[in-house]
Amino acid sequence: MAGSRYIADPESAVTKVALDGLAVLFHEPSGMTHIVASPAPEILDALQQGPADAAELLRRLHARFDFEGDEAIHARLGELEAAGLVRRA
Amino acid sequence: MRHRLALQIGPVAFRIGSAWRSPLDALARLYAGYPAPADGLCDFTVRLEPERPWRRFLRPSVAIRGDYVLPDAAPLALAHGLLAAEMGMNLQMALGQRTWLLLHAATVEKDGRAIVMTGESGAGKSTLAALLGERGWRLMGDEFALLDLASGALLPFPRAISLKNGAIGVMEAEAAADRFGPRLAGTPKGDIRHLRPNAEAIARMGEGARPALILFPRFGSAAAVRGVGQAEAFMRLTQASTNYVALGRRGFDALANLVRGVPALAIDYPDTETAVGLIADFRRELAA
Amino acid sequence: MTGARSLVRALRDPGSVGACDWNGLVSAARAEQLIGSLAFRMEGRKLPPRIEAIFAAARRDAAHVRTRTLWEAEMCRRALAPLGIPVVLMKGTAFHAAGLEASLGRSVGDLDILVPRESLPAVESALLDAGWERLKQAGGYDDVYYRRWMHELPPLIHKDRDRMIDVHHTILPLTARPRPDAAALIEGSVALDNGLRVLAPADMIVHAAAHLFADGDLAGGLRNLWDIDRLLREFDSVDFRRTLEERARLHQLAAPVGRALRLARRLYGTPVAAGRLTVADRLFEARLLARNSWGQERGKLLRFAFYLRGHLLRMPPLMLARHLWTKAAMR
Amino acid sequence: MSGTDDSNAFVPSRRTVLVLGAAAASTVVTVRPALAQTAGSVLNCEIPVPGPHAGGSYIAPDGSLVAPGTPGAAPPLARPLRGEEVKTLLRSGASPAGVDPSAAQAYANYIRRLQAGMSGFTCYASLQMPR
Repeated sequence: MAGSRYIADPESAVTKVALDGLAVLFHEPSGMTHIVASPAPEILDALQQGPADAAELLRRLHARFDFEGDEAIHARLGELEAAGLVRRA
Repeated sequence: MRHRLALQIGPVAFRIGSAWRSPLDALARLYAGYPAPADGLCDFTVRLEPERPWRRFLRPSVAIRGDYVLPDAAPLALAHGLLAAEMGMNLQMALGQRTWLLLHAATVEKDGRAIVMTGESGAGKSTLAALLGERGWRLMGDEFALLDLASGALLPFPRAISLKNGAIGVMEAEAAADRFGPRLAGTPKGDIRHLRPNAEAIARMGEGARPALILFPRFGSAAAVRGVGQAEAFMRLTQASTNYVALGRRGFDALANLVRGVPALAIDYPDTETAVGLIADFRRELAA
Repeated sequence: MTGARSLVRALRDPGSVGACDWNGLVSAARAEQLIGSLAFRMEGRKLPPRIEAIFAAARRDAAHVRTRTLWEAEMCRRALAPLGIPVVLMKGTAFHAAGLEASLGRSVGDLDILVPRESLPAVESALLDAGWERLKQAGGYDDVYYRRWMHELPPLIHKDRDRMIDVHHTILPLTARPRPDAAALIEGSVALDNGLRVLAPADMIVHAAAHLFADGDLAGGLRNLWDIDRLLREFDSVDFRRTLEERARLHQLAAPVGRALRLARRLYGTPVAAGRLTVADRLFEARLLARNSWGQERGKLLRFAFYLRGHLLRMPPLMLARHLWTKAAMR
Repeated sequence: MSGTDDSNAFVPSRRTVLVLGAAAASTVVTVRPALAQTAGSVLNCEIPVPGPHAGGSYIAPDGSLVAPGTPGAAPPLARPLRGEEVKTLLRSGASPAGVDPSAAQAYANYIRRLQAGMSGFTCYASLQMPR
């Protein structure tokens, strides 16, 4: 897993509507709607700075947020990848 | 096809063809007073036909077909041909409707404000809408609500109301006998009797209304009301819509606007009278 | 005029549709999965409001179909990218991905791809890892039959997106008499911007003709013939006609391609040089037009004959008998 | 991303706590085409177990298809199940008339694994109830 770099679609490809604590995303390339809970929106935002592997992504997130349990990043990226919201570089 | 009938219901026109006469006779009686489609042009075609050629005569069974069909559909007995015609029209809407966002919901309106009631089959929305339709509300539809993607208004789709089992008696006490279809005993969904909406509902079937409240009713428990968050309402309405995904971005925008602009409540109710009372309260609060 | 006949006329010459049986035209077009194509042909014409609304909705729906189709191809690309093999999109997906005229309003069901035969095991396991699942029981009769005799893997379906993928290694079953040159199909394929590939134009037409006339029972054939008409018009040139002839011969599919040209010209007025209709062509024509203005299939006997023919094309009679016997015993 | 919330504004002075290892299963739910609520109004349905695509296969306890005669697996059902029977089976595990109760779970699991495009899926979808 280490070394895989992930890319998110640009901001223009996703319309986001915040609805009580959750985000509802309309993803233009797929025409699909995803309802996402934290930390998915934060991860997608962090990837807007450019492609990143898991370690780099964690660095970006730690710069903004307090959290523990870094290893869960792989499960979160897996979900986003399966939904087509991130892809491997 | 041997027998045919065209019906205009709200903004949608259907052409129904049948291998037998009886289902269309029953349909024509049930929809007495509805206008004919302009120039005979129709949005959808429904066909009631024998599953195999000999099944037109031998133990006749009605297969529901048309422009759009589903696999897994089992035929109905000819005695239930009216139900087959109704299901055939529902099927075309569920699979083929791409002009409006289709919500599996009953809608009633008063003073231009509409209440949308959605929930699984058996939640009692049909009965509730039928009863409200006799108690000073305008029935816009008991099965499908049509949300206009551009304006956010709801359009009426006042089909005959499909009453099941216990609801049949409730409504027989409310509405004139000549508005009912035949009692269909022992269908796969139990006993069914159709009720034609009242004259006002038919006369105003071209007139939309603004959504004012989204209700998720559930029949069978003690009366309770709770607020439903926007995200939950959004998710539940996508699951109540057969064409949300196919409408793409326009569906997303329309639904997001709906849940952000209109409050949503889940209500449990032990009997229909209680629900009618709750809804009268909501209306007073909305008006206030 | 029957439903299918009026549909063919409307597609061929949209201006000819007057105060015709609109209801019958719409039903036939929906039944033949040509409502989207018809809607684009009718764009900009003065139509009764209800009919215009039906076509407008069909055009919007077509946009959704395109998005969904290209997305499925993209997810497949992501799953197979690590293998570094050529992945050739086929049929409707290819028309959309390459932005061809034939994609206007074209409905697409499954995703069809062509890969080198030796890569099949790697492709299958990469797809299974990426969320596709088997539809048929591994090692069952159908599964074994597919792997041994068919030109594709047993179909897989994606667990979240509910869409099927057919992974081909050639364009006809191995039991069929013609032996298309699969290596040449891949060799001649054209790369798209995203790295996926599509067949070369002539091979696209050869494949469409093979699919229509050398495989299957002609159900939905009017749409496949419409694809062929659109492709021929888009690619037409003196050079192209020669290339098409050569490729048809190379893939041992000159006969189906010839029939496709004759029938496309006959039904859709495709501007190609093609011989006179044969007696057999007329049977094909009747089969293609066997639908009335309620969208019902007509010509039961004719359809059954073509159903049998479809099976016979796929396998020799003795093998067919054994196949049908086994299938019947499983019911 | 466009939108009205401000979660993408970096504000270093006010740090938020992020729960990365969400206890709940998934942080992404995708909206799928729904027939669930509506299909009850549009069809009177049946589910063949297994569907014609898998004719003859046996059903393992987890609902997967296995070769005929596999020990511990249930044989194909002689007749398709009606919508109401499936509803009862999925809700209470009660086996329909004429169906071996010890195999009911295998059949129920087979139905739960149905997907779009497979015979019986639309019927199954119509019987699923949210909440």
